[in-house]
Amino acid sequence: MVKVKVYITLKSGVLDPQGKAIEGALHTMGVDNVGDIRVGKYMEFHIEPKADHSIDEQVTFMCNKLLSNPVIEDYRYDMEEVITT
Amino acid sequence: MVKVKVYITLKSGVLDPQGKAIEGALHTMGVDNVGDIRVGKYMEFHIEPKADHSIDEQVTFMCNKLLSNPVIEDYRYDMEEVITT
Amino acid sequence: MKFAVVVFPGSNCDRDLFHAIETGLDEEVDYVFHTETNLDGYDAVLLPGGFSYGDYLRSGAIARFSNVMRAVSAFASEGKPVLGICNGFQVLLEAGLLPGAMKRNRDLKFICRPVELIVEHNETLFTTSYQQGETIQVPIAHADGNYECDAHTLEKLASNDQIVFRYANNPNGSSADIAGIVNERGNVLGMMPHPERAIDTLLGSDDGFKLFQSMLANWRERHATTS
Amino acid sequence: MPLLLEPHAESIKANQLYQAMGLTDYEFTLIETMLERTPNYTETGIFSVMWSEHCSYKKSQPLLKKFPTSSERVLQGPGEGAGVVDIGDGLAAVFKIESHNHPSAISPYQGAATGVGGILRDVFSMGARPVALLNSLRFGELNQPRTTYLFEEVIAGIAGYGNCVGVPTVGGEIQFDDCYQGNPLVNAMCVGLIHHHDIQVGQAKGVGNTVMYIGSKTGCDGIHGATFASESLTDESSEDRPAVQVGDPFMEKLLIEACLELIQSDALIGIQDMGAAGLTSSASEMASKAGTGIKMNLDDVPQREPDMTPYEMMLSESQERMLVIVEQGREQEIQDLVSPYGIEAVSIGTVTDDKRLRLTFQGEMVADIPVDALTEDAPVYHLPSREPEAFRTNQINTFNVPDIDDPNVLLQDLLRAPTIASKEWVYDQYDYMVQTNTVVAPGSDAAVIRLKGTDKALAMTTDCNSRYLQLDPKTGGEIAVAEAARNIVCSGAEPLALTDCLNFGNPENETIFWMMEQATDGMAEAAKQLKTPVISGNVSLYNETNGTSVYPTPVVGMVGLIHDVNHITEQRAKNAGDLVYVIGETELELGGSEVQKWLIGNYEGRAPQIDLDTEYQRQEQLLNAIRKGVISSAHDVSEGGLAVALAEKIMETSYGLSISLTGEHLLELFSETQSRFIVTVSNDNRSLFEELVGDAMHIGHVTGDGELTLDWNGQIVIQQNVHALTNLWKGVIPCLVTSKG
Ligand SMILES: Nc1ncnc2c1ncn2[C@@H]1O[C@H](COP(=O)(O)OP(=O)(O)O)[C@@H](O)[C@H]1O
Ligand SMILES: [Mg+2]
Repeated sequence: MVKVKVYITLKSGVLDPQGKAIEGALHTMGVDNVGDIRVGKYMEFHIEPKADHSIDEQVTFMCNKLLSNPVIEDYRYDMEEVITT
Repeated sequence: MVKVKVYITLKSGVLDPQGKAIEGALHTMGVDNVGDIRVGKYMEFHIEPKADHSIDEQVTFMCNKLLSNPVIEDYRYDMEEVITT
Repeated sequence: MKFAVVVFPGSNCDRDLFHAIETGLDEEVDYVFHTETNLDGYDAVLLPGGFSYGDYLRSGAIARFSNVMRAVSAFASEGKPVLGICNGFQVLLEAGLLPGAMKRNRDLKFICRPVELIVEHNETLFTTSYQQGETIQVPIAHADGNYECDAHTLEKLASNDQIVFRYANNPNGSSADIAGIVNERGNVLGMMPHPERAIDTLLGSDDGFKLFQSMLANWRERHATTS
Repeated sequence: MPLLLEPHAESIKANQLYQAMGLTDYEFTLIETMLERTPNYTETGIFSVMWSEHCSYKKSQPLLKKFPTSSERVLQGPGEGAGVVDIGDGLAAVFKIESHNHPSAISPYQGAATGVGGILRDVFSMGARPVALLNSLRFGELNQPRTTYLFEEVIAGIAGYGNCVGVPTVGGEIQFDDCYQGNPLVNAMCVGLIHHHDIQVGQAKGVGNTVMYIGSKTGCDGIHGATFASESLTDESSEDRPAVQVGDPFMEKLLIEACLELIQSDALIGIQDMGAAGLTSSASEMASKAGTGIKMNLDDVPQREPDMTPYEMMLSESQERMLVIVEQGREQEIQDLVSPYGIEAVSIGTVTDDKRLRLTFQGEMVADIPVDALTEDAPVYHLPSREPEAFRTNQINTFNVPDIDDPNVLLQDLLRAPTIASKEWVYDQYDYMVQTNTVVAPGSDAAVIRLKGTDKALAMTTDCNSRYLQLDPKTGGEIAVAEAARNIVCSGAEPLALTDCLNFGNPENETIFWMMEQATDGMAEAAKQLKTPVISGNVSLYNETNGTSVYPTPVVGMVGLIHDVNHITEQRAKNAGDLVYVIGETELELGGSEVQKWLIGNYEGRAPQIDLDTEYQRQEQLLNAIRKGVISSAHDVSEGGLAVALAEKIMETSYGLSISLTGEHLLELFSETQSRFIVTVSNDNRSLFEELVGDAMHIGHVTGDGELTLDWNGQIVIQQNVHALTNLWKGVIPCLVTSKG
């Protein structure tokens, strides 16, 4: 079994209202040395390898079709083997 | 300058309606080898080192006070130096 | 004229839309469940507002995979009218039946209030009963109405007269004040405001009613000529 | 095997482990006598939640008995999920209010959201379609980041849940005072609509019938939530992590539709939601009400976590779950009805005749308790009470009234007081229009929703001025009911009945319990005289942080019937030229008023007095006049007195008012004397109006100039531009929120 971690962010150039809001909040909290905040989604899941499709194929498919919206979002992912006893 | 990446996830045991809904959607899409989906937040930002507080202190402070809800969420983060030319 | 109101899991403006057609327009209307695969016999398909699947991932992202959406695409490709309101608009975007995407509102908050819309284009299947440039009052109720698309798409939308409604005072940060757009062929309209909430002056405004009347008038016209 | 890790009966007793669960030594011995043995861990947990104040009302029961609960209209009084009142045409209104104070203090978004979810289930488990939500909120002053955070998150949670399920949030109230700093109050009210023949009961009738579980799986969330809600908050409370549940409004929406379909099936015998104390309370209450028993096999309970113990399953407060009783052999029908909604119905037990709650798990009997021991026979306490000294001293009104130089400044400052300021920032985030019935949206005295297919409409409001109760709980209790009725009447509706949420501090504190007695006396009295019986309610005690208690806050939710939509009346002036009348004379009553807070920063002296006969008479006359069509607009006078009420009549309009008044002291303009209304009447209706309504004084007229002009003893003392006032009044809360305290 493989554990996959997906990171979804707004495309650079797409204005990020959430990031802006957090930056504002940080400033009112007195944090003034932080910038370029981008807020995105983080997902983890387990996937069982399959004969017909590689895990990369499958994860890419899921990300493009469902998990991210390619019009405004980018995604990346990494994975690790899970040793199941 | 340092680039920080924060990963916020629901504590284990806390209901994750998003994960549930996505899992359902994947099944209707015919993806049947994926499970245990957990959805969280992902944030990245730049931070300028400060004299008085270490970056770890500051990021921990931000995560506890603003970025995550300690009652139901856990967070972790990693960082990398950014070579500014 | 026979309307289909699609019901996705969690849809919550389906009944309002149904009411608008049944008692407002006084035309035939059915609920069509998300599992349906065929829309034969319907003259128009309406995707309701509210929420679908809780909109947990992205508004409309999950609904677009329901069976009925394949039928809706087919229906649209035959040139028949498809109207997506609020969440319905978001579903149409996610399904690629309309260009662009929705982001959180500029102020990150859900906004519910009557707003003023400008009818930018009154020669669509949905707007012929309005005056060109007319200002109408229709409520909005959404958290993700901040329309986004690349510059090229925006140009095309403008040059093809695909921008049907604009906000008089942009409430959500939407690019080019866009409140509603049609596809190139002009038979698929997506709009964030809720015309079905503006069909009765008792509730504040009936400016939305003309939209449904336009659909009916255009259908009748087509039928007069074809039959 | 987690079961083995649980302490044995002997050690529970020896080490008094039950105390950590909130049971006293006395109660534990009582349990032993009832069981004729020492309870095991699961049983102790079950007793501890069922005997918690939240479930058993063991300390408030004697007070609740005072409330009038019946009238020719009441179809279902207190006791079921929600109360039901007849509104004609074979229809009935179903409503209830409930608190989610403690969860909201710990995790405001989820606490408020699940509060909304819970009250919705109370209403649709009666078989009613939820048609409106209201919320009554109390926070500390918005001058600290923590308070602003709580405020923003609570609003977001209410919006997030209500908007998603598609039930309009049409009204409520928000009060800001320091006493709520650490212990905000979050009360949610739901109103539903039902046909008489669809009314359901939460009863486990019919020995041999099947107990089915519907909805979300059971997780470890909210374990001991009920006990938790019955304890005082301390700084450590945020460590009570598991007590916070996460809501799933999408599942709730599916549940609503599924359940409303279920009730049409005659295979359904009884239905109840799993609220506080989840599976435990729903099962034992349904059995107790029907005089039966229930036996369940916990292995069949749908579980979200691996290795859950019986203790965890029985005490879990996972949301969006229902328990239904189904005619034996017709389980499949129920499954077929709910499965299109992606919901599973699982058989987990049967109705028995032994009046016991018997639970088996992995072949073992893990609990065997008489159901009545958990419900009817739970201990009831008659707590001692003592009148606080402060009350006496307050009665002799020592408050020496200062002179004020410029009423213009005072008016502006009161409109800036968050409690009075516009709540638009709040209700803008609520979908108050979904279901397309909202005729009067948030922003007027009461919200009004029409009833499709009839000429009728329902008016609804929540009210409670806890400042008055703090000074004089009995009078304050009367006023809370009277003000709610006033708001209902102003909208053109006949008050039908009320629901109440008693938010108080620690009842073991004798002076607090005295306040509870007094407040409920006052409410009972007013409910009788104003003919608005109490049909449902909820009690939330121990609302205190580190020893400081909230003001007594018995929130009243009221629903009224508008017989003809043409009677619907709003608070804002409608036409220039209309005459302005004030109904009821004004005394100099400043105790507990907003202006007193402005003057001295706290509340003291005598609360405004109220005469319930006068109140009733004026409400009757006004309603009658509204129904005869002689009233253009009506507004009651509440926080801020006449001056603020007059300003509110023209806020957000292009109108103005030209008013002339006489009196002894300028502060009478801000006095909060009760039983007063401001109405506008067209010239043609003048004589008819004066015939119909006594105690009405003509004080001026509506103008088209957008100016509020007030002349006092022949001298202009207030001259304000309405547009400017509106902006100031609307700007307050957005500004406080963005400045993060
Ligand atoms: N939390 C809230 N949610 C929705 N509406 C609210 C809330 N708080 C206040 N309102 C609305 O703002 C208006 C003014 O409230 P309030 O001053 O309490 O009225 P009143 O004094 O007549 O009871 C009412 O229409 C009320 O419904
Ligand atoms: Mg009022």
